[in-house]
Amino acid sequence: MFYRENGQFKTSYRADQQIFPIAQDRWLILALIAFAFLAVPMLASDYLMRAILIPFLIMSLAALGVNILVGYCGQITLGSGAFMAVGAYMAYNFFVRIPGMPLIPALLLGGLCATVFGVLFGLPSLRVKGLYLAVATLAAQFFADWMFLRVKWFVNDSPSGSVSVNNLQVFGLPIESAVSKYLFCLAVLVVLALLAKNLVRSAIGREWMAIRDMDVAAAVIGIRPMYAKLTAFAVSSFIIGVAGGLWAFVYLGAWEPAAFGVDVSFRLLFMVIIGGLGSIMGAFFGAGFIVVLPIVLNQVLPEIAGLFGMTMSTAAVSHVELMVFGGLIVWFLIVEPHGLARLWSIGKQKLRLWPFPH
Amino acid sequence: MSTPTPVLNVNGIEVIYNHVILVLKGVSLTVQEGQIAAILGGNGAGKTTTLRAISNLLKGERGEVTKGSIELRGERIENLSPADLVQRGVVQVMEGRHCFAHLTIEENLMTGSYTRKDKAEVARNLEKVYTYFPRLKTRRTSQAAYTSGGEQQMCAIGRAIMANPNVVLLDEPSMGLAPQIVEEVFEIVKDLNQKEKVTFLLAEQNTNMALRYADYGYIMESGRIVMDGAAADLRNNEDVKEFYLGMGGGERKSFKDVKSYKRRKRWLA
Amino acid sequence: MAFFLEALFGGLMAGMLYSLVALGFVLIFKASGVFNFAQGAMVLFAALAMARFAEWVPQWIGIDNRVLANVIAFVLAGALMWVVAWLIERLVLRHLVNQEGVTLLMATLGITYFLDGLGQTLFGSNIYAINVGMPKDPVFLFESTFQGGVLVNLEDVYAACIAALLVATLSLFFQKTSTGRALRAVADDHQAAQSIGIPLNRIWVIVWFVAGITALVAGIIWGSKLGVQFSLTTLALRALPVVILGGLTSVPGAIIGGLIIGVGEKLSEVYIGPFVGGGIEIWFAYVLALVFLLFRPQGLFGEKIIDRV
Amino acid sequence: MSDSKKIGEVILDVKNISLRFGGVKALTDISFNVREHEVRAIIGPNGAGKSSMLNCINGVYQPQEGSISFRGQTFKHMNSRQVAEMGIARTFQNLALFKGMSVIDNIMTGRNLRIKSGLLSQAFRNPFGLGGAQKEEEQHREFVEHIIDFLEIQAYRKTPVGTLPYGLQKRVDLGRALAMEPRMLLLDEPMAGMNLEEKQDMSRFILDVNDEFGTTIVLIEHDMGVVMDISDRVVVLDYGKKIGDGTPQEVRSNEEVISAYLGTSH
Amino acid sequence: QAQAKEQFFPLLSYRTGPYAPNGTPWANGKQDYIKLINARDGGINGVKLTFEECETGYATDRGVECYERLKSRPGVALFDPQATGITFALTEKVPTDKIPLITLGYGLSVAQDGNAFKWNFPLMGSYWTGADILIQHIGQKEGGLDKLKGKKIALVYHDSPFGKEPIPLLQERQRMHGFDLQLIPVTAPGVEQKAAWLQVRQSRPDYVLLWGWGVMNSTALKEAQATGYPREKMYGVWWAGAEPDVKDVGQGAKGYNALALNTSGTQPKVIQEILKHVHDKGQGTGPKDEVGSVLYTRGVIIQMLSVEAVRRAQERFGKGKVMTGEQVRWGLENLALDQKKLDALGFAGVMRPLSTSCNDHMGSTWARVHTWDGAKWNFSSDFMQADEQIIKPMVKAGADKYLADKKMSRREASDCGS
Ligand SMILES: Nc1ncnc2c1ncn2[C@@H]1O[C@H](COP(=O)(O)OP(=O)(O)OP(=O)(O)O)[C@@H](O)[C@H]1O
Ligand SMILES: Nc1ncnc2c1ncn2[C@@H]1O[C@H](COP(=O)(O)OP(=O)(O)OP(=O)(O)O)[C@@H](O)[C@H]1O
Ligand SMILES: [Mg+2]
Ligand SMILES: [Mg+2]
Repeated sequence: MFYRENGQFKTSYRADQQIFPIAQDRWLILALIAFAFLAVPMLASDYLMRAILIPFLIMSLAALGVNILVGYCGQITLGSGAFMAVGAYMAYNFFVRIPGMPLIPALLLGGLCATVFGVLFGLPSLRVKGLYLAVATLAAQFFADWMFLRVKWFVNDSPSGSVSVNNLQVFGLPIESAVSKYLFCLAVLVVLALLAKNLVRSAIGREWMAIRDMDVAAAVIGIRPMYAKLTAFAVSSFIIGVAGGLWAFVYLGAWEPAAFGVDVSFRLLFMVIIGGLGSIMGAFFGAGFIVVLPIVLNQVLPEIAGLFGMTMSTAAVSHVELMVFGGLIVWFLIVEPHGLARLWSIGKQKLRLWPFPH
Repeated sequence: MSTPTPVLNVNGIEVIYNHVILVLKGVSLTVQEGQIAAILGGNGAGKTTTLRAISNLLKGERGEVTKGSIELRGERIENLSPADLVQRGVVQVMEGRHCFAHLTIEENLMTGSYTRKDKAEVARNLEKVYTYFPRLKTRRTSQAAYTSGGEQQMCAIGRAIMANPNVVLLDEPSMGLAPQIVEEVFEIVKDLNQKEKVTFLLAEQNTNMALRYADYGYIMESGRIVMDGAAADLRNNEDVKEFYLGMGGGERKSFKDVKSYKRRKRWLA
Repeated sequence: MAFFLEALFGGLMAGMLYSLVALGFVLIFKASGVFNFAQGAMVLFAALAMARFAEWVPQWIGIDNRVLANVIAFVLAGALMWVVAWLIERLVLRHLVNQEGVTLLMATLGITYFLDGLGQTLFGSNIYAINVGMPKDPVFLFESTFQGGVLVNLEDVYAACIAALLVATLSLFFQKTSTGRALRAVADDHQAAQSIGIPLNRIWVIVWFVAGITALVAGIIWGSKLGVQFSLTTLALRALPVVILGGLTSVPGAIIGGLIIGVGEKLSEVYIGPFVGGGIEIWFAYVLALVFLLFRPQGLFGEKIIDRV
Repeated sequence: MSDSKKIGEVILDVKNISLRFGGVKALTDISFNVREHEVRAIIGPNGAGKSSMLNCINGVYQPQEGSISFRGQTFKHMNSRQVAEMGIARTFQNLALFKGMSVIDNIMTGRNLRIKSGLLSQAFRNPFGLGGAQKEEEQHREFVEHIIDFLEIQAYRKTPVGTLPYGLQKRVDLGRALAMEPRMLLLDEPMAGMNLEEKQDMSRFILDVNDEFGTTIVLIEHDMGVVMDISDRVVVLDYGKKIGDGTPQEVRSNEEVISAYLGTSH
Repeated sequence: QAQAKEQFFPLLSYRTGPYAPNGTPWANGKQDYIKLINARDGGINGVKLTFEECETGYATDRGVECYERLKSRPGVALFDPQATGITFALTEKVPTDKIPLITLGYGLSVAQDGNAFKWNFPLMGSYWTGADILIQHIGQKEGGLDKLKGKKIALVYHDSPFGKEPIPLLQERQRMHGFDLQLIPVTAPGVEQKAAWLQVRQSRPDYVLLWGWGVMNSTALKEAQATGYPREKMYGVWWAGAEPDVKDVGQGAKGYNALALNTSGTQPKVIQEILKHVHDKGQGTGPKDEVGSVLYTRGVIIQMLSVEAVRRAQERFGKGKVMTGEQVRWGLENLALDQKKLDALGFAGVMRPLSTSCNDHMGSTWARVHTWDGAKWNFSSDFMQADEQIIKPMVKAGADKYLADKKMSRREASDCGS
C-alpha cells in the first residue's frame, strides 16, 4: 500500500537510470547512510563497534570486491584472501618504508598492488573456467601465504614474520578510538560501494555480466572476454586489497599471514553466495550472515539454553553454534536459492502488491 | 471409444512462480483416454506451465500449484514425484530439448528407459526410435551437446518414447524441426496414438498442424483457457482462422503482405 | 639414486592417499553435478564414528577381539553414513532440485558446518586412534643395490591398494551400469532426468552413501596414519588439486591426478624447496594443477567443458 | 514488393568453406554470396549445417578450408570481435541471452561496441553529467528504448530474461542484435516456437529492418511459408553440401530440394 | 555492591577445531584453579573470582572479538590469549585498554623486555629461551657445546610466526658453535609431512628439533617412525611435549624428548587440592582422568600466576579490593615466587621459582627435558637455564627495532614504580 511506484513517472532516462529508481528506496538508503554516520556512533557501544561493526564493514567491502568478480563476472575465486594479504602487506610496506606516508594513499597503493597481483593470477581465467578456475585460484592463495611467510622483505625483516602498525591518522586526525575507526571504515566503504555500483550498472558491468551468463554470445556481440575478465579481476582485487589493508591496519593492528589464510577466501566466497551473487546489497547481507551471525549465536545460545534450565559448556556452545549456523545456511538457501538479496527484493515485490497476495 | 474415460483431469489450477508471479489463473482441462489434445496459445500464455504442473516439474522452477487439483485416472497426483508419474506412464517432453549434454545420443535414449526393466523391450524400443528418426542412428555416438538443434529435438522425443509411456505431454514438438520431420513427428504421434493407445497432450505453436492431428483443442491466453472444442470445430471458427491459421477472409495471406501500420508508425517516429 | 626412488615412491603413495579423498569429490560431482564441499567433513565424521565405535563396541557388548570390534565398528559407521546420506537428501537436496551449482555448493557448506558440529558433539574433539592393524615401521628394499636400501612404508602400500581397488570398482559402476548412466544424466540436467522418471531422491541417497563409504575408507586409512581429529578436514584442501588435475568427472582421473600431484609436490619440496626456504609443496601442487589446466581446461580425464551456441 | 527496393552489390562472399568436427563433415565446399540489402535464406534439413555456416561467418567456428569476404575484405577466419566491429550481428538458435540480466541490459550490451567512456569515467558516473559517461549512457538508452518499443516488449523492460517465455526471449535476442545497428544480420530460426500471429509480427520486423535501414539479412528458417514469402534468394544445404541456390520459386521447383527437404506435400 | 567484590578472568580458549585436543586441557586447568581458589579460599582476600570462557577456535578475528567482548567487564584482570596470532593482535590493543597480556611460554620473545613492552608478560620462558635450553641440552649430551661443531641439527617447524620465532636464536647459536642448521617448514596445520621427513631422511641430521602445535606433533612422530628416524634424537618445544602429542602414537613415540616447563601427574599438592575441592564435588571442568596432564598443569600454573599477580597487587593497592588492569599489571611486574611461596601454594616440584621485574617480564628462564616412555612422560634432565648472555642482547636489539619501527620510546625509569 505504501510501497508503490505508482505515480512516480520517469520523464527522462536519467531519472530512470538512477541507482534507486523508486523514491522510497532512495529515501530508505539515504536514511540508512545518515543513520550509520550519525546515529550509530552515538548509540553503539565500544564493543559493538570494535568487534562487530568494524569487521562487518570491512568484510562487506571485501565481499563487494569478491562479488564483482564472482557475482558479476562469473569467475569463481578462492584467492581473495591472497588479494587481501597483498593489499595489507603492501600497504604496510608503503606505510613504514616511506617516511610520512599518509594512511589513505598507503591503503590505495596497497590496493593497486593487489590489482597487479589479481590481474596476474587472473590470466588463467582466459582459459580455465568455473570450478576449475576456483581451485586454480587457490594457487594464488597458497602462494601468497607462502610468500609473506618466506620473503623477509615484505615483513620489514621482522624475524617472526608478524607485523604491526600504529599511529594511524587521517588528515591529522588520529584513528584510534572505536568511533573514528568505525567512521573511517564506513566512509571508505560508502565511497567504494558507490563507485562499484556505478561500474556494475554501466557498460563495463554489462560486459562482465554478459561474460558470466554466456561468454560465446558475448564474444559475438563484440565483447572481448580478455578485457572484461581482466578488468573484473583488477577492480575486484583493488577493492579486496583495500579491504585487506583496512582489516590489517584498522581491525587487527598486528597480523601474520594466517590472518588472510585460505579460510578467509572461503568465507568471502560464502558471503557473496549466501548474500546474493551479482548484487551489491548481497555483499552486505552476506557479510552480516557470515561475520555477525556466529558471534550472535555464540552469545545467544547459552541464554536460550538457560531458558530451558540448561547450562552449556563453551565446547557445547561452539558445537551447537556450528550446527545451527550450518542449518541456517541450508534453510535460507531452500527459502531462496539466489541469496538473501533476492529474498529481500521478493519481499519488496510482495510489499508492492500488499495487501493483495498477487 | 464408446464411453470416454478421462485420463487427465485438471481442475481450476493456479500456479505461482517464486511466491509472487501468478501465471495460471484457474485452468481446467480434461484429456480422454486415447485422445490427442492440444493446447494452443501465444507466447507466455502459460502452456508450458500447465504441462509442468501436470508432470510435477514445477518445483525445480520454484513454482507451485496453489489452487485446484490434478487427477490422473481419478488419482490425485499433485504430490507425486515426477518419477512416480513416469512409473504410472506419464512422460513429458520438455520445451527447449534438455538433452543430457555430456551423454551420447544413444546414452540419452537409453536413460529414457530407466524405468523399463525388460531388456528385450528396451532394445525393441530403441529400434523403434531409430526407425522413426534415422538421423539419430547416424549420430548415435556423438555427445548430445554437439548435435544440431533439430537432432536434439528428435533425441528428446525419442527419449520419451523409450519410456513406453501411455500419456505423453509434448511441449512444442515441432520447434526447430524441418518441415518433413514435423510431418513425421505428427505421424508418429498419430501412429502411437492409434496403435498403442497412447494419450497425448500437446502444447504447440504450429496451430495448423496441431489442429489437423488433434481430437480436441484448448486455446489459452494469459493464464486462462479462453476457448475449447473439438479440433474440427476450432478449425472452422472464424477467430481461430484469422488469428491462428492466418486464413482470415478465406485466403492465406503472404507474410510479406502483413501490414502492421501501428508498428511501422512507431518505428518511423 | 636411492633417495630419488624413495622420494618418488613416497610421492606416489602420498598421491594415492590423496586420491582416496579426491574420489569422494569426483563421485558426487559426477553423479549430481554438486561440488561437495562437505567431503572433508564427511571424512572426519566417518573417521570419528569409526574410531569411537571401535572404542565403545567392546565396552557395550564386552568382546575383546580387536578385529571383530573393528568390523562391527565399520558396519555401524557405514550405517551411520547411510543415515547421513538419507538425511541430507531429505532435508537439503530434495528442496534444491534444479538449482545452480553454486547454490548447491553453498548447501554443502551448510552441511559441512553441521557435520563438524555434530561430529564433535557426538564423538568429542580429542585425538582418537584407529587401529586396524596397519604396519607402522618401515621396510627397506634393494638393500643389496643401494647403500641403506630404499625405504618403503607398508602402511602406504596397503592404503594404495585399497584406493586402487575402490577406484576400479567405481569406474566399472559408472561406465557399465544403467544406474551409472542415470547418475551422469542427473549431473547434466536435474529436470530432464526427472522428466524421464529417474528418481532423484533415491539416486542422491545412493550417491551420498557411496561417497560416505569412500569417506569412511579414506577416514580409516588417514585416521590410522594421523590419528582422528579435526585437522582431517583439511585433507580436502590437499585433495583439490588432485581432483582438478584428474578432471572433476573422472574416477580414474582421481588416481592419476593423485599420482602426479603426489610425486610433483614431494619432489619439488625435496629438490627445489631447500633453495627457496621450503614449505612450497602445497602451492606447488596447485600451480602444477594449474599448468595442466592451461593445456587441458577440463583436467586430464575430465569431460570436455561444453560451450556451444 | 521486392522490386521497390534496391538490391546492391555482393557484400558477403563465402568461398569453398569446409568444416569438419572429427569425423563429422558439417560443411563441404560451400560457396554462396549475399548481396547488399537482400533477404537471403538458408534452408535445409536438420543437421544440414545451417547453423554451422552462420558460426563460420561470425567467427565462432573456424573452417578448415575456404575463405569469407565481407565488403571486399577477405578472411580465412575471423574472430568474433572483428566480425562484430565490421557490423555483423546475429541471433541464436538455442537462445544465448544473458539470463541473469534484465531485458534492457541485454539489449544495451548490443551497444557496448559503441561506448567510448572508459572504466574510470564509468566509475565516477554521476547524475550531474560530469565526465560524459552518464550522458553517453542516456543516449544509448534512448536508442535501446526505440528498439524496445519496436519489438513491443515495454512491459518486460526490467524483467530478468531468464524467466520470460520462449517467444519473448527470441525477441529480446533480436533486439540485442538490432542494437548493434548492424549492416548484416544473421538470424538463426528466429521464429521457432511462435504461432502464426507472432510469426507475422516477426516477419514484419525483419522486413522493416531490411527496408528502413537497408540491413542485409541472412535467415535460417524451417517455416517454408515464411521463407518463400520474405526472402529474395535461398540457399539449400543438405548433409553439409549445397544442393540449391536461387529465388524461392526456383528452389521450390528443384527436384533435389523437394526430395531432400520439402517433402511432397509442399 | 556485590559486583565490586569480584575479580573477573576472561578465558580465551578453543575447545573445537584443529587445536582442540591441546586447547581443551589447558583451558580446563585454568578454570579448575579459579574454582579451587573460590572453593578453598573464598577468593583472594575475600574477592571472589569470576570467569567467562570465549571460544576463539584459534582464529585471530574471533579472538579479537572475544577480547572486545570481555575487556570491559567490571574487574577484568588480564588476558591469556592461548594463541600466537591473537597475541600479536592484542599486543597492539592492550596498551590503550590498559589490560595486561600474559603469554606463558609463547608469544613474542622480545616482549621479555618490560621496558619496551609494558603490557606483555611472556612469563616463564619464550621460544628463545626454549631453543637455547635445547641446544645446551644437546651440547651436554654430546659432551660439551664445542662438540656440536660439524653436527647437523634440523628444525622441523610449524610454518607460522610461532614456528619461526626460535630461528634467530638458533642461528646465533650456530654462529657460536659451528653446527649445521637445517630449516624444514611444515605447512599448517601439519597433516602432511612426508616431504619434510624425506628431507630428514636424506640429510640424516644428528638431532631434530620439533617446533609444532596440535596435530603437527603426533604426525611428525608418526612420520619419524615411518621413515625410521630415531625418536631419541628428537627434541620438541614445550608445546610439543604433552599427552595429546604422543598418546595415539603410543610405543611409536618412545624415546621422544621435549621441553617441560612443569611436571605432570596428580602428585603435586595443588592438583590434589583441585581434585578434592573441585572434582570430588562434581564441579570439575573436564574429565577427571585428564587432571594433572601436562597442558592441564600448565593451565593451572598460568592461572596461579594470574591469581598471585592480583594478590601481589592487592598487597600494594589494598587488600580485599578488586584490582584494575593497571594494578594487576603492577602485580605481574612484581611477582616474587620463591620456593617457599611455591611450596605454600602447593606447587612444590611443579615449577621453578619465578620473579619478575620492570625490566624482565619473563621471570624465569628455566626448563627441563622429559622423555616419553610409551605410556607417560619422565624427566630426563634437571632444570637448565637459558643463557642470559646470548638472549639479553637479542631481546634488547629486537625490542629496540620494534620501538623504532613504531616510533615509540622506552618507558621512563620513573614509570617503573607505577
Ligand atoms: N521459472 C519462471 N519463473 C518466473 N516466471 C516464469 C517462469 N517460467 C515462466 N514464467 C512466466 O510464466 C508465464 C507463462 O510462461 P509459459 O512458459 O508457461 O508460457 P508458454 O505458453 O509456454 O509460452 P511459449 O509459447 O513462449 O513457450 C510467462 O509470463 C513467464 O514469464
Ligand atoms: N561443435 C560441434 N562438434 C561436433 N559436431 C558438430 C558441432 N557443431 C555442429 N556439429 C554437427 O554438424 C552438423 C551440422 O550442424 P548444424 O547445427 O549446423 O545443423 P543445422 O543445419 O543448423 O540443423 P538444425 O536445423 O537442426 O538446427 C550436425 O550433424 C551437428 O551434429
Ligand atoms: Mg512454452
Ligand atoms: Mg541449426
